[in-house]
Amino acid sequence: MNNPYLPYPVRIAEIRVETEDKNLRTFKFEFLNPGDEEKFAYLPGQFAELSVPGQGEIPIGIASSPTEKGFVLFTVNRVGQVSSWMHNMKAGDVMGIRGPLGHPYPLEELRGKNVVIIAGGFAVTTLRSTITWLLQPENRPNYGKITFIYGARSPGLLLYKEEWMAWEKRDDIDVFVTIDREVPNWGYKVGFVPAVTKEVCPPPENTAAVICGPPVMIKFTQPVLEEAGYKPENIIMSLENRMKCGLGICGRCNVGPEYVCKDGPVFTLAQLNKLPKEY
Amino acid sequence: MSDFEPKIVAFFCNWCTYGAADLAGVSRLEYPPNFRVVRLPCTGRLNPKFIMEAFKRGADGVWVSGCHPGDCHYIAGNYHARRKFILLHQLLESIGVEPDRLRFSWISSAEANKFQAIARDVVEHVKACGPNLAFRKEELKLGLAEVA
Amino acid sequence: MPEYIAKKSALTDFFKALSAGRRLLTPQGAGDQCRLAETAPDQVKLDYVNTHMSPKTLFFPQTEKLMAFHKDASKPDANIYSCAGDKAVPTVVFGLRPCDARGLSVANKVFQNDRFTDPYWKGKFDQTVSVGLACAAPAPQCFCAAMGGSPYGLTGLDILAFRLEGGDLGLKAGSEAGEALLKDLKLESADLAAVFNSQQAAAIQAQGVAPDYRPIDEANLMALFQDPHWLSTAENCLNCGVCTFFCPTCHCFDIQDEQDEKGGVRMRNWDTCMSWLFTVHGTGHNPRPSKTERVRQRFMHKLKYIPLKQDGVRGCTGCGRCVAMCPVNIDIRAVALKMCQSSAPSQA
Amino acid sequence: MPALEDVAKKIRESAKRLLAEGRAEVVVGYRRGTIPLTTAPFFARTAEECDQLVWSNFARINLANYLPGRKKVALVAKGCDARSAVGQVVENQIPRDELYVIGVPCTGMVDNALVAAKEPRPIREVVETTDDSFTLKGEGYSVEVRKEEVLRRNCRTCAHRTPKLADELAAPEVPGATPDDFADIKALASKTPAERLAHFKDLIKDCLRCYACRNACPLCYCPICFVDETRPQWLGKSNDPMDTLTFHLLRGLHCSGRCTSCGACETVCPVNIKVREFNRILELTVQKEWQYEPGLSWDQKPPLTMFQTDDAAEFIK
Repeated sequence: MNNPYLPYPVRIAEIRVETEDKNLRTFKFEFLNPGDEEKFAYLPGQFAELSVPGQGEIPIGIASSPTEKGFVLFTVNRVGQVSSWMHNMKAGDVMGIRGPLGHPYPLEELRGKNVVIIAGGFAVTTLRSTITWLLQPENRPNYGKITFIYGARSPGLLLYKEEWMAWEKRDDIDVFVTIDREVPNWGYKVGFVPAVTKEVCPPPENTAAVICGPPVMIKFTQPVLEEAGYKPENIIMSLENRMKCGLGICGRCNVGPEYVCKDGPVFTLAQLNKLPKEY
Repeated sequence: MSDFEPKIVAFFCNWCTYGAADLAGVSRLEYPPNFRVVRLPCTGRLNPKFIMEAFKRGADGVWVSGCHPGDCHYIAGNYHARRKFILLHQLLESIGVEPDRLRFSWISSAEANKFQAIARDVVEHVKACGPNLAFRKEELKLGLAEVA
Repeated sequence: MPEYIAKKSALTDFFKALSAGRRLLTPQGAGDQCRLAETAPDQVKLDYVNTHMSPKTLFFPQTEKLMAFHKDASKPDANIYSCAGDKAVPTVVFGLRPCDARGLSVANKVFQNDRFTDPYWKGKFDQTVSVGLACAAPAPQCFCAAMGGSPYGLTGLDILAFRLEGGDLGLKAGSEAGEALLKDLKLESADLAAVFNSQQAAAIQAQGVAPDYRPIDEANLMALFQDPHWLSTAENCLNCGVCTFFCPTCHCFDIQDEQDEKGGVRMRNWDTCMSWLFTVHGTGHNPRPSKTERVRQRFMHKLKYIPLKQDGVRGCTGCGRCVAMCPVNIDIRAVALKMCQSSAPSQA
Repeated sequence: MPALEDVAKKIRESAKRLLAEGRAEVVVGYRRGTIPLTTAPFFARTAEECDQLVWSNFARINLANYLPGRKKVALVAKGCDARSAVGQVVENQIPRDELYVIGVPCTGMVDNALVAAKEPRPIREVVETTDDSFTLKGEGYSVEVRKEEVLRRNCRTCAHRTPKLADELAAPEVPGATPDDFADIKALASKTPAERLAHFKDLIKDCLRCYACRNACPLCYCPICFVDETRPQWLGKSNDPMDTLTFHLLRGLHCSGRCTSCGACETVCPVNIKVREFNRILELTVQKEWQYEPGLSWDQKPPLTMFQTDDAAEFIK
């Protein structure tokens, strides 16, 4: 019987320090067993449990896109026991990943629409996956205008610099990267994400917004979008809660009757408006 | 049990016993190597859960040593510690931990000879108790056939 | 389907046949020592109230190993988890109370949900034949009928036994597997429908007038959630979690790794929504920071969230354990009534 | 033998008066339970709510547990509970002037396990009018039980049944019982260490680690209990006997010199573990070493917050 608790063994192929405070590292994993990569078939927005033997598991959004073959990427913030342990691991070490878990962003339903993607801080991980996926030649024609708004406190806290700099050069995506306060030699925007959103977000007609960020950013960006005329059905968010099983069984991540792990983590604002704010 | 070499976790105050161990070493006073030393700023820092953790993870003995009463670097740390030790000592003895598994001593940084003597004594007594099989966590049952 | 009779004089033979090729578990011991234990066919008791703990322990023990790894670096699979769960043993459990059987069927839909199947639960669940014993006389804390069940209910059971005058056991199938098994046992068949129905009616009546909790089913989720009564409902709660540990439908668990020099195991242990630690984020943010939210979570889960997810079936089966065990007498019946009032249209 | 209803009347009168005078904003007392043999902690904030306050032979929970952090609170307290409340004032969990103690001299509370042992038939109703006996009723039976036969262990040896430091008493003073002689604890010395360890492991073998004992204890008010600490995590969460034993030992140590033997921990234990065994070992030591009993004065310092330069500890060489 398929055991959804059992992680696929993976080898750390590469570790990249993402931020200047060194609290975020991106882990590139390669599957040890042939066939596991195919079994781990995922879509942008899904997450996985990263498993360190003897230490435990942590639920982390998948940062790579399924169109990137041969590896999967996860960006891990140093917070607790497992993530701190992972920050001391090296390329070549063996651990496990379990998933994919949760539902992806509803990219199928967004076909034909404009998409505005709003990210704050290190919550950009699954949005990196989304943009990478959208920009694939086989996918890009299926979508309208794509706008990417990404903010962090300072330049050193922005993830995936190479990627977003490359996206910026393209003409099939509008990229707006912002930091909270002006610093010398900063060639991009300055200001909080809600303010930048107000300034650059496209009209709501035939457009959906995907937001991922810290609670305070979401709290102030959501009204901006609603004022701009976005309907709650077209505002898509990804929630986080403490999780263990990831399978909708162990009981802790529920928001009302919905389990963030199994029924989420992706919800529309319309769905969330009907649920308790227990996240 | 003659070849049984106990594992003993030693909690030493930085200002006295830890120095005494150092001095004993420098003075080439031989003492048994069965200790894993945890250096504390003061025995007052010793939370009983540290001792429990040592036993839980399979230590055969625990040795706590600090400054003589009145000599605390922090004036009263070891006086407070002493009251804790009185209770802990009584509690563990009452619930059935062999008294020889848990040792307390006062050794100043000058007392290298006392350190050597007590270190030998602690090991001897823990050896006499034999391995700690009862006051520790159960061994994990992996259930993997290939692991002996 | 006809019913069957196991004669008083041949009960031992019945239990012997029932447990052929399986271990037989039945309630043994009295009062708070009453628990499911392996039983010889001639030692089955019929005069107990109910087991102290709920029978979820059968499929979901308090601590359960999920997988293990070794640290022998000379082997290629060092530090890689592999499945090491205990093998499920073919079992027949006799003497489940209908409330508990119904509870197991609720939990079963969580462990085998719309997306995932828990192999540890399923392994044991599938290997077990569930035989219930109907409750002719309810205990003081019983309220299964009020929660939509019956002391003679068949939900979650392969077979339900009920006592007949003179000491014989009436047997009624609750599932196809149960029906097949009863046929195999070559018992005398009989039409006991009338006896069954009158016994059931008397047993339900003995529980007293059942309050009507349907307003909760009809109420708006957020109206129930936001009602101010939760503050006073939770005020005396100790947040101990006894209710959750004893509940037949509570299924929450924690996953923990432990290791030593040779290897490590990943296990799951019962957890409780009453615990502060249950929901706290790595950042320190806690979506359910005080006991008020945690108490609300438990009752909303039982009486609103589970019904929403399981076609109206409540997560409380009226076994009464939490009522009997709560140190501060938080009575789910009283809480349910408060929820009914909070959902009244005048206040919604 | 004061009638329970008379005591309840006094409690209600006091509660109403304190609320009316503004001396208290909430009165923490007991109400009737929804099932036999129980009461429930109850928080009265209006005169109307005060009418639900009762006194009973089943008022076991120590309500001082609800004090930390509260303001303007009146507490219905037995001897042991009042001592816990005093301890909380001493330990700065509640300022003295925010607390008003309605003391109830107590002749002990009932151990339901002993009742169940005496009367295994289902009990549908309990009738209690006085504090020395009560009547159990069930299907076709009615039996009277004398309370002293089913008292909790801690109540049988309670020397401080009258809450002497209460602001007022709701019933006449009662004499204390003969104090605990700790005979069983002292007798442990005649057993071998292996026998003692086996005894204590057996004692806690059914422990579910629900921590009801901790949560019911008025001494356990740490914002984060050591069992919930995660970095490092001091206790495994499985049912390993050593983890369970560690919990009970450390809980005992944390309560040493502060425990008033209110018995709340044993009362709430869902599997009837005599968890006070660990506390009693330490209680005996505290009494022997430092002649200290907690909760008997407003300005007494707990023994573990102080020391004597000549504290005797022969075992430290």
